[in-house]
Amino acid sequence: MPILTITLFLPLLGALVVLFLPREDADRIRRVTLGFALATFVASLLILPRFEYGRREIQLIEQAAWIPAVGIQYKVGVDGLSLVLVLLTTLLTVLSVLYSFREHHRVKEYNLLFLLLETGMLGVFFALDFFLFYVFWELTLVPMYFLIGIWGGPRREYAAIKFFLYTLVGSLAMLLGILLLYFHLPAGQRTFDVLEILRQRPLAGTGLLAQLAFWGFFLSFAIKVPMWPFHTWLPDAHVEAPTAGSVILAAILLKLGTYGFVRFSLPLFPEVFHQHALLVAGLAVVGVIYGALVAMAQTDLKKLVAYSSVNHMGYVMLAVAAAAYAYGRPELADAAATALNGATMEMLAHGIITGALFLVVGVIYDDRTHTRGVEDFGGLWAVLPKYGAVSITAMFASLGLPGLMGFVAEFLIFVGSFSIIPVFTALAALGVVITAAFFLWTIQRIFLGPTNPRWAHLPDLDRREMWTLVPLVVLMVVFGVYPKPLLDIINLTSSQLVAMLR
Amino acid sequence: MNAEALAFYALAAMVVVGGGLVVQSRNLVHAAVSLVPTLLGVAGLYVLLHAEFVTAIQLLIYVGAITVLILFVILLTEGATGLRVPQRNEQVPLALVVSGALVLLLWAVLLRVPWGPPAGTLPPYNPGAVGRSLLMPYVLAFEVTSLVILACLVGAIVIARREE
Amino acid sequence: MGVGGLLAAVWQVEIVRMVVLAAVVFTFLAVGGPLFLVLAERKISAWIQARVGPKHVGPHGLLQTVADTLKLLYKENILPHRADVVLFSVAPILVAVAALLDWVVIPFAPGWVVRDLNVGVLYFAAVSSLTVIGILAGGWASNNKYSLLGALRSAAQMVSYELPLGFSLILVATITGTLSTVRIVEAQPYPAYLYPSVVVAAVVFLIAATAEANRIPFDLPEAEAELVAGYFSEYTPMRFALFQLGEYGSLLASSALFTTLFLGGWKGPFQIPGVGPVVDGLVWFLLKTYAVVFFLMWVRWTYPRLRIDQLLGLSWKVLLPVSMVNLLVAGLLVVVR
Amino acid sequence: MARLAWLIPLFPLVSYGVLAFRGRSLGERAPYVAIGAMALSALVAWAVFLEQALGAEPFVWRAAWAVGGERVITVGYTVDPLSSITVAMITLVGGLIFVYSVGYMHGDPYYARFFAFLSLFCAGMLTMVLANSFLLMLIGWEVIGLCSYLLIGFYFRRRSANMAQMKAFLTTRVGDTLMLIGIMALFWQFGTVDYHAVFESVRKGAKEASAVVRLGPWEVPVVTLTALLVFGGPIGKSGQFPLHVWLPDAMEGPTPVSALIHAATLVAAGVYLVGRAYPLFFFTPHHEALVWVAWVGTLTAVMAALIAVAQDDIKRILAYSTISQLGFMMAGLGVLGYTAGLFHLLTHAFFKALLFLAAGSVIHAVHTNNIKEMGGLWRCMPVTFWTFLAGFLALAGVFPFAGFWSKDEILLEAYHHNPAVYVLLTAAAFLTALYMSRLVAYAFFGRYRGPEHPEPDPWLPEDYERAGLHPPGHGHHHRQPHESPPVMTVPLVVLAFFALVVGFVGVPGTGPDGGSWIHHFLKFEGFEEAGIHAPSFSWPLALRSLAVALAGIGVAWVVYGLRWVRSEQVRAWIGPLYPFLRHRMYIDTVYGWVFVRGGLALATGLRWFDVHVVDGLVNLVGWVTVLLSRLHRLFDTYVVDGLVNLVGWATRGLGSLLRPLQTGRAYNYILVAAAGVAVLVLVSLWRL
Amino acid sequence: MIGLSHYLVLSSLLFGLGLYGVLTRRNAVAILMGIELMLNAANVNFVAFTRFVDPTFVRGHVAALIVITLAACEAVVGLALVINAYRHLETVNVDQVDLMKG
Repeated sequence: MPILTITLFLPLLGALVVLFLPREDADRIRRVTLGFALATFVASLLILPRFEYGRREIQLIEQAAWIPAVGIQYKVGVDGLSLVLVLLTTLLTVLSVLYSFREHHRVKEYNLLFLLLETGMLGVFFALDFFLFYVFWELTLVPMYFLIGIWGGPRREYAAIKFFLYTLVGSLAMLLGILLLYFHLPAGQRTFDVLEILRQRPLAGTGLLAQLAFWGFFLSFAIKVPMWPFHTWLPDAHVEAPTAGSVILAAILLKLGTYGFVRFSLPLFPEVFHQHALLVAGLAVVGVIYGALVAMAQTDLKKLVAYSSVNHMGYVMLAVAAAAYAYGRPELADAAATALNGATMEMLAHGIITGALFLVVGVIYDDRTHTRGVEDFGGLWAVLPKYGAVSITAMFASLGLPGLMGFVAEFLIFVGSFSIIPVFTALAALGVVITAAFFLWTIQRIFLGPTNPRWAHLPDLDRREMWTLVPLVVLMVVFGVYPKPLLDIINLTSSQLVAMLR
Repeated sequence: MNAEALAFYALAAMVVVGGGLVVQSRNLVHAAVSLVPTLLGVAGLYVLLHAEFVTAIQLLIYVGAITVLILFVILLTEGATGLRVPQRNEQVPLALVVSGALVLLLWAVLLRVPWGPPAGTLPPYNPGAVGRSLLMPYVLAFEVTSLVILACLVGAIVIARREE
Repeated sequence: MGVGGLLAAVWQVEIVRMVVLAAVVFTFLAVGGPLFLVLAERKISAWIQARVGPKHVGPHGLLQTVADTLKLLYKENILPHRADVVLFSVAPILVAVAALLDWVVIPFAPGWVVRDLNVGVLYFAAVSSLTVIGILAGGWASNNKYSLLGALRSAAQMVSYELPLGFSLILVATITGTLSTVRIVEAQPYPAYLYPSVVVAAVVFLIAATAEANRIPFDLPEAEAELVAGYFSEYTPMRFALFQLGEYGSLLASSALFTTLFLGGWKGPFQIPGVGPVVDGLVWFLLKTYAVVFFLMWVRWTYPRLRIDQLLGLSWKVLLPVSMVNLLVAGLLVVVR
Repeated sequence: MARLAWLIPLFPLVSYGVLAFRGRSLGERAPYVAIGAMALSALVAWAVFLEQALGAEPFVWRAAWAVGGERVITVGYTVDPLSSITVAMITLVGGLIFVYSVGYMHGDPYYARFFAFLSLFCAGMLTMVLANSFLLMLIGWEVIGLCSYLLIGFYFRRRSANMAQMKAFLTTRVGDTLMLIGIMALFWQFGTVDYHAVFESVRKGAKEASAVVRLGPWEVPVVTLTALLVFGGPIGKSGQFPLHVWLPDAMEGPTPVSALIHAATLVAAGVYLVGRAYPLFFFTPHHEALVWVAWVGTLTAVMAALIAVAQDDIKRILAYSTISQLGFMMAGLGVLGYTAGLFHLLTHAFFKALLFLAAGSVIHAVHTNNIKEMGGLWRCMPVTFWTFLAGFLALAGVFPFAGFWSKDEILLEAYHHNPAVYVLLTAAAFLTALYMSRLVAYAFFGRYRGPEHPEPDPWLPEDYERAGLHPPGHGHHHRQPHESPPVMTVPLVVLAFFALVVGFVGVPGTGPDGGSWIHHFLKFEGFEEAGIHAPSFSWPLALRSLAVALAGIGVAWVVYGLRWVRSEQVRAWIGPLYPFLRHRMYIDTVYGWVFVRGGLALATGLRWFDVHVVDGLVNLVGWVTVLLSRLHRLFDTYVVDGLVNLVGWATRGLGSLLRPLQTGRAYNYILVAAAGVAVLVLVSLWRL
Repeated sequence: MIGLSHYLVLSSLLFGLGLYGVLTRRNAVAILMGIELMLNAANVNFVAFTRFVDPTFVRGHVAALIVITLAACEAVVGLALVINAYRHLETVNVDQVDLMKG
């Protein structure tokens, strides 16, 4: 039973079904979309029993010839890293679809794009063929562009175009990298198969070419992560994107970049990455500190959360850089593995937490107050106790309060990378303080203090909003308290990667 | 000068004179009617050339149908009454030169071309041969022609029909 | 093959023979026939209308037509004002000649045929179409709008009836496998199974022939009530006589052709004892032809006149499709048998 | 019994769960859930403590929590003398404070939420104490930090409370981060976060020469650096010198909170951690880390004592006194007085909680914190007065009370190991006695002055409606202050009793081998190995410290009680020192400017930088391309287009030349065609 | 004896006449007549060839027949056009029908 292919193409099927539903019947469209999103989620859950927890390499491989002449094939597989991210994707898509039940503007296209986006994202995580990977990578761009472009805020065109072009430029660089790899395979067995390329590592000794390919991949993933100098598209995209859109954008699309680094850059160009590991680590730390500080100075809540994403993704990149730097020194293998575990965990944690944060912002912005200025609120905790509790938990998880998921990830990253790049990690750790500062300041301005008379009569969370937020909070606490099951899966891949790096 | 030569020259004269009338005559009806002797002359030539079937068809279609049709159209489009307008346009001299040159050149070319030995006696004429060859080797031409006829038929009716 | 076959050897002899025969046929038939026919017409019509025809001139009025002709010759040839002289005079000649040329092909008796053209029947159709030009030229030349209208109508009528006529001829040709009239007569009587299509063809031929000859019920062109005398209303006696000659000539020729094609030409049901094959053939041929003529005249004086659109409609919408189908059926029958 | 130790933190956690979700509906009955849970965990705690006291073996339980490559990060709990006695203390004091809070917080709209956070705090504190892995300790550590943040800002309507709670959390957060880095360093060196594993490897490592890390000018051994980093946490949490600024402001929270958190437990966590991780500090090359600890402690003690003298707010004075006492404990630990420091920790918890609760009942009565607006309360609030007096005497270190024994132990250790510290600590003890008696003089003796502007009610009317209560009536505070209800006074009495009794544990001779029982119970194994044996109790030293305390009280009595010397004159003598002390040595303001405003300025600067420079770069690229395209357009229209137009114009010209050819008359064309044919025939003819 | 050349000369003469007619005539119908002449010239050639060059297969006759048929069609359509032109443009003179002037 090709469970992977089913999970991958179920949303697409859903999109097709939605296509045929009449436009006016908004409710039916929403229910069908939710149905398919749930089906995909269940399908992704079904992967778990089939997943052999002992094996480290990529498993459950399903493949079929696509364009044999050029060596392109439809090959999908999953391992610790991608399985976890897939589960995250399907879960968050279900929640976003559930959240966007209140969207009334062009409902059909909206849901259609969402399902398309989900297929794109799943495709990226499943793909084991560079060509397929690239196709899905680009596929995720288009729906997102429309989601921002059509349902976005006032400056949506600018943001959508900037987002699209920026990422596109990056992905072109990546394409260059892929082609370099492809053409360096011995003439006979030219293929886009990722496993094959990973095994042969065609650009191993080729100096300049390897550098070129590495920087090609780096540019594409760095823009996506986003790392420090390439991040300016994120705040605009988030501010203008509709709530559900920015949830997916923050929770999943940013992970494509980091996933790319871990899946492709690390194993493919270990020596080159090792050379530039310190530079990447530097950028990561700047990202952390810079993100936190700029977030502190924000007045728009969504931009604040966007910059917090830059901050968190900085941690992930720190861990990846550490793992890269540990190349060639076996004694640091465990530390590198811990760092990678931390990185993946942070991807998950950030996905869930920032997803919740954006939903939190959406809840007060979309229906209730239509303003995101942090100063405009005050004393909401008294007015909205349930909402207050949920968002404060999410914010505390985001600043890395132990007992919640954020801390686990950060702790692993710090512990792992400290042994490899102590100075950078120490600096990054200081970032935690600044993160705490701006989040607390936000909580204080929004929830505490005298109640702003304008919001005295806001309705608290309704059932639907509870259904979108509570699962995330529960996950934060559960994986915060006892992350072992999750870490076991992730550890498979990290140790596999680290072993490969030796 | 045997009878055949005599007949040929008579018919030739008839054709040429008729043609000249058709081309020259100021009165359109005259031109149309003088077309008849020309065609009859040509029919006669066919008889000399032992092509009875073609003669009959020439008579039936050319003389019987086309000339009648031309006459009809002349009468319908008061071509006949519009005699006041000079029938010839401004490029007469030029036309004369060109057609004259063409005739001379044709003569020169046709006469110089070695057409091969003239056939001896002719086998007894039999219209069936024409019919058979129309339907055997040249059936395609036959079918195409029938198609053209159909098209012209419909076309003419559509064009000429008076819109209600 | 008879006398014609022997003489065919020498080309020139052939022409001489043809000329002699032509002379005989023309003098006898071209003149005698119509004259007699005019009288017969007036006698029959009178008889139908229960009155006595012309009986003062000659025994029982037999010489009436001769008297008329002599009268016509004396009359002065009036030329309408600003009429087109050339055309005005040529037109009647054309019509008369066309009518006479029909007879070249008709076999009176075995061996008695002016020229056994192997495209005989087709030649007949071709020649009969010449008269149209004559009528048109005449109508136009007399510079009178009634005559012009009359000419146009008759031309239209004759043209549209040529088609059904042609088809019935083709039918006969397909059945007998040859166009030459002589061989057609020899091929008769047709095999029994073909009779239905032959009968239909015969009927169509008859209707088309009467229309060709502008006879009632198709004599609209010169319908007295409406268009005075049709295209020859302006014509004075001499040219009028030629037109009459043409008209009755073509009537006689059509009925002669009818007999050759359908009634078995010179073949009688029984051999007339005591006379040679030629005379026998001739007698039967004449009997049949005049029977047909009588039939046509009988039709003329009984049926009312058809309106012009009914007239043309009949041809295009009825006769043509019927004859086409008939031809198809006949073709099939021939092929199948 | 030790096996059930994990129940201790579980009960308060469960009560937090119940209160958090069902709090509102419980209404009045909410506190009983919390008190019940606390009682249960106290029961288990004391059972465990007694079992340990009777010499049970320490019990350790471990479980894998996370995995990194081959290394396993474990969590678990351990029951040994130190943890059991601390747990016992916490549950007891916590329980009493819970009871007290019922009275104090009565009628508060967020009644249930208050007890929920208190229970969560206790759960966190107990987890932190019982933890046997740095990680679990860190989790407990942060949870109590969170609770202190939530509780300080309990009156979230007040702006000052909001600022205080943020300040508290951030300052402790700085400390926590340093500790986190320390733990990271531990993991780097020893590959594990488990206490026993770490201490074993530290003990072994102490033998060889440890690696050295260059830190700018100094050569710092790694182990010391790690220890100091870990010590960063306690500095933040226990309010030691650089990071103490948050504690005085933490008084914004309700008094039971201050009592529980900012006296007994949370602040004690720092000292407890140093105690728990003592091998880490001890096995550094010639105990460098401990010297640092000692000096930080001493410095804090003296500084805090000085500032306390110049404060007027009763809770602020007590806060600074707590900082000072914590300084004492750190100093004690620093001067190899492992048992002394921890003993003082335990005793201090009791009498400081007592003092805070008493102060609470005073405030509850007079609705003001300013001691200058009180006075003469000893008559109308006898129980509060006598219990406060007991606490005061214990704190000052007067003979029979607990403070005397534990403070004396510290001074004894200091005297033996670090005379400079001894001198400073004695001065601090003198100052402690001074400001405490000043407080007692102002608050309880003299005339009742009554507050001009009473504390405004922290809650808005809407909060009351939302909680279904009617806002408290005004005007009841003009009457004479009256004694607090029994539910508040009973815990005071119990605590007073303990303040008296708990000291006897340290009396020499109570322990099995002549020394005090506490020395026998709380001893650090490492000392025997290193040949350090605790000095026996010396009476002359004890008497000297008693004299110092009495001197302090005497001086205060002279200045404030009998007013022989006006306090204004004293203020004149010390001149500029007074405002310096009054404004908390301007430390807060310095931090305010440097960190808060500095941080904000940096942030806004970076935001400007981000928007204009980085984004500017992107937009610049966009702008440049637009410019280029405009240039291109110009070039294109005039040059390229020019050419095209030229071509266009030419064709038109040529076209117009040939136009007449197109006469429209068909026959012209046929003529031309015919001429063409003629030419062709001519050609063919010519070629033939 | 009449040879092929006689016929060729005659037909080209007739063709020239027809061409001249087409080129000079102003009336559309006259032009049609000119075209008929030219076609007849062609037919004469065909039949002459059959007679003199290749009598066995009556190709010339077939060609002549087809040309005649097509001439008929062409005449029909031409005249239909003329009638239509006459009805719309009120004139049949070719030089006045110059809508397609450049």
